[in-house]
Amino acid sequence: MGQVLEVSNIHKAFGGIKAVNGVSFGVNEGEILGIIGPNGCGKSTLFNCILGQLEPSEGSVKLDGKEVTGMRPSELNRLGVSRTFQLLQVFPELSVRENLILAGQEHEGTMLSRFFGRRDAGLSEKADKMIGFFKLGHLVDAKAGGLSYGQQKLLDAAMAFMAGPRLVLLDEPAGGVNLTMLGDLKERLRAINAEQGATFVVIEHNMDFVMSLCTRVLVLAEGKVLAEGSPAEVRANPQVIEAYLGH
Amino acid sequence: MTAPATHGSATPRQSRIAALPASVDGILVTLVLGAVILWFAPVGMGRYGTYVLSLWLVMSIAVMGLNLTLGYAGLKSLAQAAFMGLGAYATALLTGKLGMNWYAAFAISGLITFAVGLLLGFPALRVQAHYLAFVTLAFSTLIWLILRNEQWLTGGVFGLSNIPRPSVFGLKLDGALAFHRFVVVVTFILAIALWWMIRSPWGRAFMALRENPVRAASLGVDTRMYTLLAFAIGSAYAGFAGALYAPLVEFIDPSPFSLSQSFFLLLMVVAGGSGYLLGPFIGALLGVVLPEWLRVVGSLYLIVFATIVMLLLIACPQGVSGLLERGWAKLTGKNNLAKTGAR
Amino acid sequence: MAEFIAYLIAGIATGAIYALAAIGFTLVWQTSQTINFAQGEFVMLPAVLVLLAIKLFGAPIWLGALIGIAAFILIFGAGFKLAVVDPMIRHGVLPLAIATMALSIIMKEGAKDAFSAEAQNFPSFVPTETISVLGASISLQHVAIIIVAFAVIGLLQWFVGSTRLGRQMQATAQNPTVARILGIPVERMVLLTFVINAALAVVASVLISPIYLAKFSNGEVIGLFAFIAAIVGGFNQVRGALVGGLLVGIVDSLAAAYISASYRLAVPLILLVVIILLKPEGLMGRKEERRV
Amino acid sequence: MKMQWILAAALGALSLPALAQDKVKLVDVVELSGAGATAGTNWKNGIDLAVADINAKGGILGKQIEIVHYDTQTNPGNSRAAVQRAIDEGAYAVLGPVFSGPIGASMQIAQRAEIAQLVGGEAANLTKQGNQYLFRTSLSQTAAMPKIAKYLKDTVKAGSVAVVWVNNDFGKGGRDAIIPELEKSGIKVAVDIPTEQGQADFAADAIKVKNSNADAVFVYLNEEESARFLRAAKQQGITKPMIGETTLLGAKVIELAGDAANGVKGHVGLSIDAPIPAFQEFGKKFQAKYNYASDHNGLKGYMAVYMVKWATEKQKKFDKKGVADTLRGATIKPSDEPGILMETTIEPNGDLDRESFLAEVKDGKQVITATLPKIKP
Repeated sequence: MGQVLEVSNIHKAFGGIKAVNGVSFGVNEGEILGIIGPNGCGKSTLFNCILGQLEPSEGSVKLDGKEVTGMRPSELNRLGVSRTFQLLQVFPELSVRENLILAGQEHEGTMLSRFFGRRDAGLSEKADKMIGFFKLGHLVDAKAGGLSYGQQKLLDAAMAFMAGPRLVLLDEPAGGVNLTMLGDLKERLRAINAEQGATFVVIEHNMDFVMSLCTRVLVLAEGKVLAEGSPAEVRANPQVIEAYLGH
Repeated sequence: MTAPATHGSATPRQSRIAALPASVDGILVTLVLGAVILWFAPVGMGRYGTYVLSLWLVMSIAVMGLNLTLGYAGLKSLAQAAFMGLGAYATALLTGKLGMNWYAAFAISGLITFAVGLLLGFPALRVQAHYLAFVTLAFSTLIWLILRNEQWLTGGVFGLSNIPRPSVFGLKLDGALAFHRFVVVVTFILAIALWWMIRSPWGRAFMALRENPVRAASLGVDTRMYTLLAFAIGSAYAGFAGALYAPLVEFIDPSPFSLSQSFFLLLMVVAGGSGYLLGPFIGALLGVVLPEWLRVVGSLYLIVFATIVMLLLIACPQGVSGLLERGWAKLTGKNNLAKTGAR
Repeated sequence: MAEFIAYLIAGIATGAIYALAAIGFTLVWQTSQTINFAQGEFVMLPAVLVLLAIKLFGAPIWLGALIGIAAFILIFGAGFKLAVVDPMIRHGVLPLAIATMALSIIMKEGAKDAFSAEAQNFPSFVPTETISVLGASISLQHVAIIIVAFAVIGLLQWFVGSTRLGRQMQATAQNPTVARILGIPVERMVLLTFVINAALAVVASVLISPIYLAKFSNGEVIGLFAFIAAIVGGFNQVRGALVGGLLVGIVDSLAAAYISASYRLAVPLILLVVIILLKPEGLMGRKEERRV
Repeated sequence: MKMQWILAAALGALSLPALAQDKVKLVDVVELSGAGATAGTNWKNGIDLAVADINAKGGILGKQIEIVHYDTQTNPGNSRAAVQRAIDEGAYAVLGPVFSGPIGASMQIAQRAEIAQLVGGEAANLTKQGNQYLFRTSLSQTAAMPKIAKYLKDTVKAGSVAVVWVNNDFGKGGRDAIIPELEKSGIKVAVDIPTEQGQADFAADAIKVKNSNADAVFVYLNEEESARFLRAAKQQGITKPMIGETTLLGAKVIELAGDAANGVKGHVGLSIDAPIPAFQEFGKKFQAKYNYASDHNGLKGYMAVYMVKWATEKQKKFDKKGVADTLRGATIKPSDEPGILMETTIEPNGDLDRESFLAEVKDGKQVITATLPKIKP
């Protein structure tokens, strides 16, 4: 049980506005860590800094003790770090299966083998399994752009798991998803966590979702860590109540 | 056309890409059949018809390249004709002045345009979206100026003449028909290579680049590599087209490689159907052969041509390929294609 | 010094024309994401239509001008928007851009066939005299171009900034969705920008044709330079288009003078590349949100 | 499959119709769009005028002329297609193109088919490639430039000259031909200014010329650009003599440049203002039919048709190859063929030799001041 991810003292400013102001935390292997906080507290910016989408102004990110700060998203992904986005991010003109194959194809072989090798990079079966796992089996040949919002959300999550990542960062997975689907999603995430031992970091607004899914919760406010602990501890923390209800 | 699968489709929502495993064969069959037909087509057609067919195929190669960069990878390039010029001048100089074998010159033309494409691709990584179009616009004009001004090398405004034609196994290809068949073979090989590439994981990565580069990167797709590759390979196809254009016309000057010609190639991609494998052939047919047919209407032929293109795009912004796909869907009753305005 | 001033004035005069064309260009881009590749032809055509009206109807100059200009604004302002832009607007930037390319061929060839392949004199509203400033000969025509162009641009700025209609138009340009929520008639505002674009083209055409002569092919160069000016200045800013137009005009004039004339065309383009690499959104432009 | 259907249609439409037997078919391949459109349109109109005249008088050896015009779009690839088409259609002779790029791309086709090609190009290199089927319709620049250099030296008495030229094959060819001639005559080139084809704004160039303080300005631009340059030069107050070739002194330039054209001098190869009644009559007919004044390209096109007519009547049969054989080395006199307008000798390499003129623009009219003899009288 070592630390998979170690984030220390991340700062990020946009033209004078400090979005993230010295955040440090660690993620243990197999854990589901929730990050919550009011709007504009810097959650998504933090994610983007960790994942190389943005370059942090200061601070470092370590994966398994190795420095990965400022590494490009594609490289990080191939090291086993996967993510979903807050807004929908599927490839609308590709079919559901193609979306999933794409999510896995860059993890095996070389550029050459990807050119000369099989069209599906040998991933069709795995993709179909993943589709079945996320209950999208009946839509396997449909264009992703034609799916409902909730279905796209599931596809988005499925893509993040396609390559069997060690660490998955989910940015508001529950946003805009209806209740039935939400149950499905939670159940799927738990299953993957249990079966594959994947580690999760989840940003979420939906408190019930976070509290029932996560093993540990981190609270951000104004770019800083406000509190940390088990869901129950956090729920009881007066500072957190202040931050959420105070304004 | 990229006919959607006619069988084995369990779901009503049938997408073009999803139908690939079935339609791939359709495209391959069409390419093979097309090559066979074009091999025999010019018999009894006269040298003019033969020449126009060859010109069509040569332009198709350049359009294919642009279709890769623009249609599949979503990179807007306004320098395709300039790359074609680089290939044409390289081939003309190497074979005409240095007496080099055409095949070597062909390879070198491809390499040069590939390398220049790579170099020019770097700003494309730095700047986004339509700014690549602006950089290539400047590049295109600069190349044209160099071709025109550096007379010691390029013959300047007077051009280069007496460009030799290649030979096959010691057989000279000076005749129109022989050279046409040579062009058919080269075009076929290049089309098959592109067909293969598009259906390989590369093709999927290119399309991912077009639809959502940020998401693609987060899924391990090396967007930098694929962007450069798409642009460089697309440019190399223009170089190959140029390497055939020079011996086909046996004369080159800067005019067919100007900025307006790059625009015209763009027009062919879009009018033919960008992002469809056979789109470039239709686009080049529109751009090269249609004006020749329209000569019957006399001096108004360019207006008629442009009106046809404009009306086509107003009626179907996906070009002829999109129109045919739509027609096919209607014909087979599958008119509930999932429509997205993603591009 | 006298020499430099002469180059400068000549550059500003042509730059003012590029600015007029570039401003229209950015206006229709902002409100409807239309890249109008026929912009140069838009500047070419009004002069030709005026001469055509005079020739066809034997009308006096003022009447011919009125007929030609009215016809142009109607067809290429409102008509263009309704017949070409509207059906294609939902399908992305590229098909529409290609359609305008086809339109430019139609306009060019149409002007050639209906009018003449030859250049024709276009009446000038100022005398072709010169005045001497600090030893440099300055053409009154150039001075008039600069004054009128700036007056028109000032008027436009006033309209956009200080009238209700103008502010509604600006809101539409900046964010059509929000504008619609605010109850602004977005469709009508977009149409208005197309009409303004056509009107600016008319002004540019009338100003420049006495010097350039009226000819079907004049749009090619103007279109390219207007495009460059729009990019240099910032594709999404009216102010940017003004700065870009003037800058490109001056740079072009000075390049012809002090740098190899056969590579004259390269200089504005190198300027363009440098600006794109250093400041991709253009000199005065604001960053456009990246699609994430 | 749809592709096959399309291909079948494509192939069918590219096959050519059988040609009519009772007519003689001439094909004009010329720049009707693109950069060469203005020159090409004049050329085309000149040809149409000649064809109408000839047909009205019974045609060539009793056969009516059928004329077809194909646009090159000023593009080599298209020019080659068009000339190939002309030959496949059984053209008796090919007229055009006018620009040397399109000529260069198509001349081998006519040569291989052994058909006479009468072109409007003036660039020096065209006739240096040993093509036996290529014929000019005007003086080559190599013939015209020595006359101008001599004029600059003896008449204008210029010690230095500013050279302004258009950067296309016509202008570059002329510039490359005049510079050595100037050097030979001991005249300094004060400034050497290339301008763009179709350039509209000549202010910067005029300022540059003015600052060079040359004794004279040699202007080698196409007609419209000449007019724009003259206007810009006048605005900059340039008072030095403007010397040029046919394209600087044409009626079109005078019409467009107005006052600014007054005082311009130079050498004229073909001109509707030449002191020869046949030229002036052509000018009137052209004006009446097309409602504008022809430039020298109109004259060239007109004469091209008559060169074909003369050769055919000379050989008394319709022999394609014979046209070229007959034309080569021939001298055509207006007394034999009035349509040739003035005595013309065709050199074995396809160059022409003719009388030419020195002219000057006075009060908005071109005035011929001297007639220069043929190079080999």
